[in-house]
Amino acid sequence: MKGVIFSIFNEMIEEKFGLELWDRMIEETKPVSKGIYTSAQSYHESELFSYVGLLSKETGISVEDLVRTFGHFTLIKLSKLYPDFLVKDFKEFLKTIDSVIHAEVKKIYPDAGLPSFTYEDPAPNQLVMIYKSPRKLCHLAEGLIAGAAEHYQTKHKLSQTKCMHLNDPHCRFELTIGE
Amino acid sequence: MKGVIFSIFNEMIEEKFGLELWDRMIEETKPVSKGIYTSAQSYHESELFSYVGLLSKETGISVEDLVRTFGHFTLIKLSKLYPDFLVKDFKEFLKTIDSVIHAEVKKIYPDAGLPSFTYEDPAPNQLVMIYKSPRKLCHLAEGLIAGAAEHYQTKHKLSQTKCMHLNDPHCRFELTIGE
Amino acid sequence: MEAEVLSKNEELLKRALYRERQARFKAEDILEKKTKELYVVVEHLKKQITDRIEAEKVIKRNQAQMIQSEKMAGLGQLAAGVAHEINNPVGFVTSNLQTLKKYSLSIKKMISEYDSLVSSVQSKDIEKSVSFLTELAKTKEKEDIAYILDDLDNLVKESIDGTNRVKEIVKGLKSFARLDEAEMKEADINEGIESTLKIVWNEIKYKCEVIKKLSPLPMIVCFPGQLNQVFMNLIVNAAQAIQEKGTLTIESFVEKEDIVIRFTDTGSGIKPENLEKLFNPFFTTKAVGKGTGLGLSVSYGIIKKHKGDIFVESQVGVGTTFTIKLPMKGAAL
Amino acid sequence: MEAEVLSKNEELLKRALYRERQARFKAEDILEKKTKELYVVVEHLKKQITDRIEAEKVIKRNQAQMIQSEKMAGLGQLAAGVAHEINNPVGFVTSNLQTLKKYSLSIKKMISEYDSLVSSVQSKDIEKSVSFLTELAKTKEKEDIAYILDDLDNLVKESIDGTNRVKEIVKGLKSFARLDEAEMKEADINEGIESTLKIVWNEIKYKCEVIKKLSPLPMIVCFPGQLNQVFMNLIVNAAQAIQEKGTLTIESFVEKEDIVIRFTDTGSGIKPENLEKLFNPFFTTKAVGKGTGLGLSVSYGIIKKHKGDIFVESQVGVGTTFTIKLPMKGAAL
Repeated sequence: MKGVIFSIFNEMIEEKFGLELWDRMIEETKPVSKGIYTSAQSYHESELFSYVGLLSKETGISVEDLVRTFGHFTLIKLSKLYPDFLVKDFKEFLKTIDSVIHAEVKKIYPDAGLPSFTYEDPAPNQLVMIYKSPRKLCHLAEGLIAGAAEHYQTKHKLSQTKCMHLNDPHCRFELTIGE
Repeated sequence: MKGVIFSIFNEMIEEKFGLELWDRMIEETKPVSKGIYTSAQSYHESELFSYVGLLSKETGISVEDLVRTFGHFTLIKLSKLYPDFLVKDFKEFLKTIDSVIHAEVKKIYPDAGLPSFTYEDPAPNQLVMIYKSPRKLCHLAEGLIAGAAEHYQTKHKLSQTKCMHLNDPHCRFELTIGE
Repeated sequence: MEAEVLSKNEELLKRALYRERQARFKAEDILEKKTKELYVVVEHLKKQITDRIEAEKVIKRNQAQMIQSEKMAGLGQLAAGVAHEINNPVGFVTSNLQTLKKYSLSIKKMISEYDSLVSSVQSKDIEKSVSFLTELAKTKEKEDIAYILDDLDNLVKESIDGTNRVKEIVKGLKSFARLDEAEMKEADINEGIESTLKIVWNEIKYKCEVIKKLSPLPMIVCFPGQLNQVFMNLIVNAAQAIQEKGTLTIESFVEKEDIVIRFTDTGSGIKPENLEKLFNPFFTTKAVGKGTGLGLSVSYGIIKKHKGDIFVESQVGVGTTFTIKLPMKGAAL
Repeated sequence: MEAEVLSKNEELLKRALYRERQARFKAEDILEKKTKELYVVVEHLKKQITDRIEAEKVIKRNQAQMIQSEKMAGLGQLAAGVAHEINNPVGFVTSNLQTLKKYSLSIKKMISEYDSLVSSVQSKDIEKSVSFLTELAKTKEKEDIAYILDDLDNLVKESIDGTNRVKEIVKGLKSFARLDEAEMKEADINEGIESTLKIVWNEIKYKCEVIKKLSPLPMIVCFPGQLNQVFMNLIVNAAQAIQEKGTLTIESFVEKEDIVIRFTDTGSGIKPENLEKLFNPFFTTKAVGKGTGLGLSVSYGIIKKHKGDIFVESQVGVGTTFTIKLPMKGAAL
């Protein structure tokens, strides 16, 4: 998993819970990276899962909700780091993730293990996103989508009709965009 | 001037005088960089000169001596970062600076403004290094040479017979190596 | 307590600072390594480019040389072939003419003696006339007039045959010279095969018996000289493929919309792994200097230019068949 | 106070942490930008390489075509030239032979009549013999025997001349065929000039009068066929440079260590700006399709291979002189 995700996670924990918790998370989960993250590298996703597990225990918030929140936070952060990728509207943006954004990431980090998205576009105010990743981080994706919706100040409804956690071959997000 | 020099300077100040002085130096000299240095970039050498000027005032140590000390410190640091460049002996090492080390630096940072060294090799235990740089940092070079001598545990005597600060076209170091 | 808390915070911050600094070092280190690595890649690619540029220069230089040597080889072959073909008939025609020159002398001598006889008869001097007869018979015997008169027609006929053979060769050359023509013409493919055979006959006659099965064909619009060149390549290749003695069967017929020309030899055959490379430029299995490997690729180009097709089937030890299909509707080339 | 100090330390650490993090972001950012930039450079270089590979394929394809067309042009030229040269003598020899065939008949008829006379003389029947004379004189008159006997030698002699001319051409072809020879030989340059002139005569005779000033030369070790090719190029070029009618002077002589051969034409001359490009491969001032511009570069190569030199001097409107110098000490080629 790309270092930038960990770097943002670090920032989120510091911002929302304070440096003490972040320090303790590293102390307690003993990650291989020793909590030293740079976007220049990739790290094992288990480090993130450990942090989130600990955080869930400490806060009583479910792992899914935490991951979703982190996705939301991540998108807002990334939108500041890479404003050029924020194309004209919410739906367009979501459709560029696979073909444009991930393609660009691949140019810089050819070994990046990225999820794949395929799309169905049944109506102007609808979009189906099919998510596949061995990491099964559909809640992160959901949070990212929510973050994007906030960035574009666009209302959306998302229902996940398939989920890899339920042994489906992929996760399926059906979005209705607007009121 | 390459960021790695500033990064090492930062470390030296923290190590030898504490974080407080480093913080104050940035506060007082107001560098364009805001004291944020990475080896990936170059910064104006005037930032270094300002720090050293302030340090001289605070400590009563001459700028020349401070720069020399910094050179010494820098070489020890660099020797840990880039052990491969530390070839078999002191003299050999000095002779590779221009043709090998700076050539390699140029590959990675083609815009690096590096000094030039030319050499005279009058006897096995002697070496003449002719230093040219618009930055006129002969004292830094002297410190670096001293640092290298320490690394190789080699005694040397250095006399500078020409100096750009004395309006010579270059600085000339005449070294006698060994007892 | 307050102090303790603050002190703890300080510890936290120091650890965070340490991590952050290590992360920066890591990022910087990766940057250097990657930059170095890419520097090497870029240098390598640049070298590849300059190497190619060099190689291209060599190709161009070699090109001139190759053209030269191909041209020379072709000219030499043609000149030698023609010289050989003409040499023989011209030789015996000349020799016949030399003989005729002698015969002419003998005949004149004979006739002058006959005329002497005539004079004596005219003067009605029968004794003298009779005595001439002995003389006459002697001369007739000596000059072998009977043989001369018998041989005369043979010589002339043989010589005419000889000059006709030379004329045929000249005709073949003229037809072959149409190679050079840049314009398309109506032409009879069979005629092209025949005239090409004449040109290369000298080169193949010792190795192959040629069996011609040429059906009448409609005229087609084509570059006849270029097609002759294709035929020549295939015929000469076939002869070269034959080790000692063999057969080359040349067929032509109409099939649907196409004229089909087929060259089947009983030569050594082509290995399957070479079969697919056969039409590649510069592919050759011949010894260095024996062929530039252009013949078949050029043939392929010519046939494609005529919107036709050329195929090869071969079995090692059995022989090879080249099949050419040319659309009769000449195609707007 | 203690708390205050600690709090100050905490501030310092926070600022240091902030700077460190910013430095890391900067390093990471530069890494991304540089990686992206290098990605573009690498892609660009890779594209350059694939483009070159494509271009090389095209060059190779064109090469095959160029070789083909050069070869064809050369073969066509030679074939047409030879056909033309041979056609004429063979034509009149054949016609003479046809005449001889008729003469033979007349002569036989005449002789058979003479023989009738002989028979009657033999039987001593003077009356009958005399009466044969009238018959004989009539036949002699009718068959124009006097003319035939007179013409016979002419015809034969003329025919022999004709076949000799063909033989000369064959000899020229054989000499020309040595083009193909890969080995060096002792050769007489003058002989090469003469045989080359024979080959190209048909092409140049209407345009130039050829003045030969060939001094006796020592034999030199060379590739005679290749030198003939050079001579051919220069002679044909000279003829092409002449607009309507002009002169080509060919000189050969020994000068110091070299054999010098000089071709001077009264053609249109070469512009100074073209003069220096003249020996470049593919340089031509001829119309497209008229020449590949290889002749002179190939000639240059051949002369250089012989350790010799070739120069050109020219004046527009006056003419052009090509001078070849070949070292007599054949040089270890």
